[in-house]
Amino acid sequence: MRACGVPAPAPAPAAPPGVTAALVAVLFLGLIVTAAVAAPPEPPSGLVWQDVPNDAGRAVMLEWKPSPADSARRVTAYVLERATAPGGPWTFVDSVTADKHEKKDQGVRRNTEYYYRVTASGPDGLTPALSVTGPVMAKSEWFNRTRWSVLVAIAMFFAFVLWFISQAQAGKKPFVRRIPGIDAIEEAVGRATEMGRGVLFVPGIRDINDIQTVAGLVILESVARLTAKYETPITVPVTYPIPFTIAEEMVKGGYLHAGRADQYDPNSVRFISPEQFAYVAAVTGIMLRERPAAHIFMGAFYAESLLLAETGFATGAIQVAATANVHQLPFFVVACDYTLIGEELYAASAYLSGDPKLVGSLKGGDLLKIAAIIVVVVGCVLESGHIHWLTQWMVTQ
Amino acid sequence: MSLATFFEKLDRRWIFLAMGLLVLFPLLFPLALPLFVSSPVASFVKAVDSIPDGSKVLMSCDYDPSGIPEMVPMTRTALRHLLDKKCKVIITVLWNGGPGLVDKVVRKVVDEEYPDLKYGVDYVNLGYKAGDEAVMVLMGQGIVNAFPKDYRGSDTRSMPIMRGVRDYSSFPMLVNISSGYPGTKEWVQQVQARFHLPMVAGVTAVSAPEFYPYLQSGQLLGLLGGMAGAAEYEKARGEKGSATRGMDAQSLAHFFVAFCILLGNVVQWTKRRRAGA
Amino acid sequence: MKRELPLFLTAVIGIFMILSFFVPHQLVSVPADFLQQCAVIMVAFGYVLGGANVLRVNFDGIYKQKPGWIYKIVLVVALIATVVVGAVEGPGFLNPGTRSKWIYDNIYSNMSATMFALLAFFIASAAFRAFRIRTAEAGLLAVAALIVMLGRVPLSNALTGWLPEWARLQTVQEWIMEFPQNAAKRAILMGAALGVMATGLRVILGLERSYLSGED
Amino acid sequence: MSPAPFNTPEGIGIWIGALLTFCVFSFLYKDNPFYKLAEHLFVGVSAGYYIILNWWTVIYPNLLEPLTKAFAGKGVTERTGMFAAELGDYRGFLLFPALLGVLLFTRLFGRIGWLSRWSLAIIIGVYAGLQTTGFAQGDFVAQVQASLQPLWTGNFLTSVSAVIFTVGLITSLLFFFFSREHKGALGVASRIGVFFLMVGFGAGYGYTVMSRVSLLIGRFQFLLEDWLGIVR
Repeated sequence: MRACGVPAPAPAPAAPPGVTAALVAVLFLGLIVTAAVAAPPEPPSGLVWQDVPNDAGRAVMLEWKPSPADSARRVTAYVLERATAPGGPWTFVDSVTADKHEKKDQGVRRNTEYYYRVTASGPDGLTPALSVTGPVMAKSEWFNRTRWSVLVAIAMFFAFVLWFISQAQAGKKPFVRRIPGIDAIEEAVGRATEMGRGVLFVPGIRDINDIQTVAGLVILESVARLTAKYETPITVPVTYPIPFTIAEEMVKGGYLHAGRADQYDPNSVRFISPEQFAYVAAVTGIMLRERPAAHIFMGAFYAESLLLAETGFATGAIQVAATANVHQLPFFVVACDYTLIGEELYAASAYLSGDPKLVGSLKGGDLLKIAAIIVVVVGCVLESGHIHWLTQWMVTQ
Repeated sequence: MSLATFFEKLDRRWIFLAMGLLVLFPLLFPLALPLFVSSPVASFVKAVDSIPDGSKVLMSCDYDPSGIPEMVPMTRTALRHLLDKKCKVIITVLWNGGPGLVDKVVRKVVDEEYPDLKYGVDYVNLGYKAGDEAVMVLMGQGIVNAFPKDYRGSDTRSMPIMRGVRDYSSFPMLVNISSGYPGTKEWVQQVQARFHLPMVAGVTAVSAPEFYPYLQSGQLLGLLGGMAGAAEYEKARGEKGSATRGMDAQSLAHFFVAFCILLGNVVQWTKRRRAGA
Repeated sequence: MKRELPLFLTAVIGIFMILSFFVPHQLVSVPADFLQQCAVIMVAFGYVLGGANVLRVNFDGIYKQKPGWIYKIVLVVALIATVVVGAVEGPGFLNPGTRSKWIYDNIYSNMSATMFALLAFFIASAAFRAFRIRTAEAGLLAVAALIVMLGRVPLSNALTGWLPEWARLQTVQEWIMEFPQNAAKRAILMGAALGVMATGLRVILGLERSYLSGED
Repeated sequence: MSPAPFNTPEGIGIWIGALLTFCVFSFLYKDNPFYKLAEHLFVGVSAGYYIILNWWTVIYPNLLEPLTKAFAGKGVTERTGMFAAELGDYRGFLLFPALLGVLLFTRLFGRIGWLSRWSLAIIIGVYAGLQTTGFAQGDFVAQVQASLQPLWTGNFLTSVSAVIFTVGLITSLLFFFFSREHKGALGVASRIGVFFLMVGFGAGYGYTVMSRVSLLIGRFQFLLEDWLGIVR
């Protein structure tokens, strides 16, 4: 805290010991009595200022020591005034109740000089300020120092992801474990083939801007390869136009990969409607009429997940579901034979497609999770030993 | 036909009927079961009480008519809580479907219970703005820059209540009532830490569990979860609103769903054991 | 040229917005503020485009007499009526007493509220018909669901009110919400955050081309 | 309290609202023309309402009015000049979002649809930047920071709860770890993680039931109080 400006004259009465102590006490009593009656409260002292850090130079923090009269309840408020010259015209900034001894003035313009003074006002009137503080200047800063931890997290994450993407593009495919959900999908398609019935694939109800829909459509390509190989009919009802066109490309690509381009049925991918309940009515209609033996739900689902899973369960079909919408997972977990939980949807799409950017993001995320676990373990140990610097460092303002 | 197959063949429309009756009955003949205020609701009340009386408070109501039964009681009780503290309330609505509903609720509370308050002096409804996170950060550099006009189409810069309101630093707290995107999560991510604005939130029950981590970390100072949270808030404020009246029906409905889960599984076990035997 | 420049523009703006989080200086914060004002305006245009798209798709449906085209006529008439009435009534079109407010209060508001009310019925039938406890995980989910579901409503106090404080359904439910559930949800939050950050990075580097579909 | 009257606009409105409510409830019995009619009416009204709402509350006050003032050289602050912009008062520069907003409509006409990519580029760039920093701070760093808690507080119960919380957090995170097979210690950890996740989903299920039932309660309250006026 920098303190500069005109020093306030502080009276220092000499006090010889013993005899005069009683006199001083009487005088002091008299003072209190008279002060209580007439004199306005003494002014506060030691006004210091500090440019509020991490901002665009728009605020200054001012602090002062309370006036001696404050403890005697004779001060109701401190009035803060500002001027652009030491003696210049004073403009009112704000008044603060007696118990507070600091004020953040947020109306300053950056890089301009100001002078401040604070006066104590009470029931007996207002005392002119003794000390004037200035020149005060608020500066704009280039970096918010409290956000270091966020910068480190983002920089680390971007570095990991980019490194893994370049690894994957250079042919050295990073290892991604085969999650059991993928076996469940293959088993479901296999069962549908044995029973000679079709497969229903629902890529979620959102448009292409939701990354869950993108992941669902990537998985659709691999499922289409399986249905092509097993010559099992596949039905893909879709809600929005763009996912509809991409779903068609995915199913065609699947049949192409399996070497059965001729078997591709153009109306296996059907555009239904973006309206949630109209879409659900149509899909449950397909479940009940065409009775596919396997239902695969991969993508963004909301309140309608309950209706789809329940009707599907009633038809006895084997159901595999995946969504990153946490509030819908409970319904899928209890109603479906297998459910990929949250991020497993992205892991499945990365594993099946081997796409460098998907695998890179996944592996980068893994490393940052390990980093987070280490920080939590170290942090908890430090906190248990009442050492708080790590916790403080991570607090962002 | 054994009991198990009877239940299995049961047409689900009977279950619909049972649920309908169980919800309708307590609305006609209230059971008035006692409520207990849980800790997230108690911290919500404590946080709003800590707002200095007479200060200007930002209240963002981000929901639409699909959230009426949970969000409207919270909005009413929170608004009364702030107006009793002589706070000046500035309302924003970031959901497309919300402005008409929020204005009706606010107008009804103020006209019937605080007739002496003047619009534009003691409270203002800034209405809707598109842009979700973008408009939240835009308000960080100037509330009137983001909302040049209010809900009623009049200019906000000339309103007495908006004098002295620059950006989030003008508010001691944000009271956010929201039922999805954009809502509490976006306010916490874009505004709470970045603009140092303490925050309390009232949310729908389906999204409440997701916000407990924010409550534990202190990003939220208080949380109302669904109709139960609204009813407990009404009880803490000594009111008896639509949320409290609905809680009896919640009790019966919840026990009925629990009964369905158990019955469904008992039917399943008996069928499997008979098939196995 | 049609694809590379927009991708480059996205990269520049994305990096600039990340920068504006860390740099309070006005040379960064004022342009960022302007970009946010542009985003607000363009998202509003996006909604108007969405409405126009609904109009076009349904006109097409009526013109080609697709199944259920009669309902599409109702849709188109309702859309145009709402827009015309709102345009006539000016900026204060949602003030009390206007026709737009009447449409909003009675048609839009009621329908929007009722649409989701159906789910209460389906949740009960799904609980009965599709809530199968076949694995240990589903069993644990069921136990937690029952405790939280019953502990959250007043009837639980009537049932377990006689037990000591710590054993009551309400307190057990609060402990579950505050510790095990909180830990799981926090892990999911952090995982989702990494997913969004990865998508943000891919968008900024122009690797995410999904929004560029359509003719080249 | 009497049922809603027939003569006042509000009364008629409530009767129509009740009628539409029953049309939607008819979906419970089976999908039928009444439900389809009500649903298409709803989609039409909401699409129209979104258009006119975004026009009067965003495009008009945030774009058109400042632009017309800017052409006259005026703006919010007393400085004159069409491009004399400063924070929050962008005057002539608003031509830029105006043009890009209009370009969005080229998506309706297939051939020149690619022009809309410029608007999409900016929208996606702004939101990618905002969400990346928002999630990084609010949902990652702040969550890790809040998980740093003493594992041994004075009281036994809070210490056990803190240990359970930390173990739950770490094992749930390890469940979403895809770079190594889940065998051995990692396998055990991820199995424990699944149990914590299942408790989380159970709590989610319980709360979702309350939300869905609340909506039904809200509808019955509308029918009983506003429409029939039986209960008050």
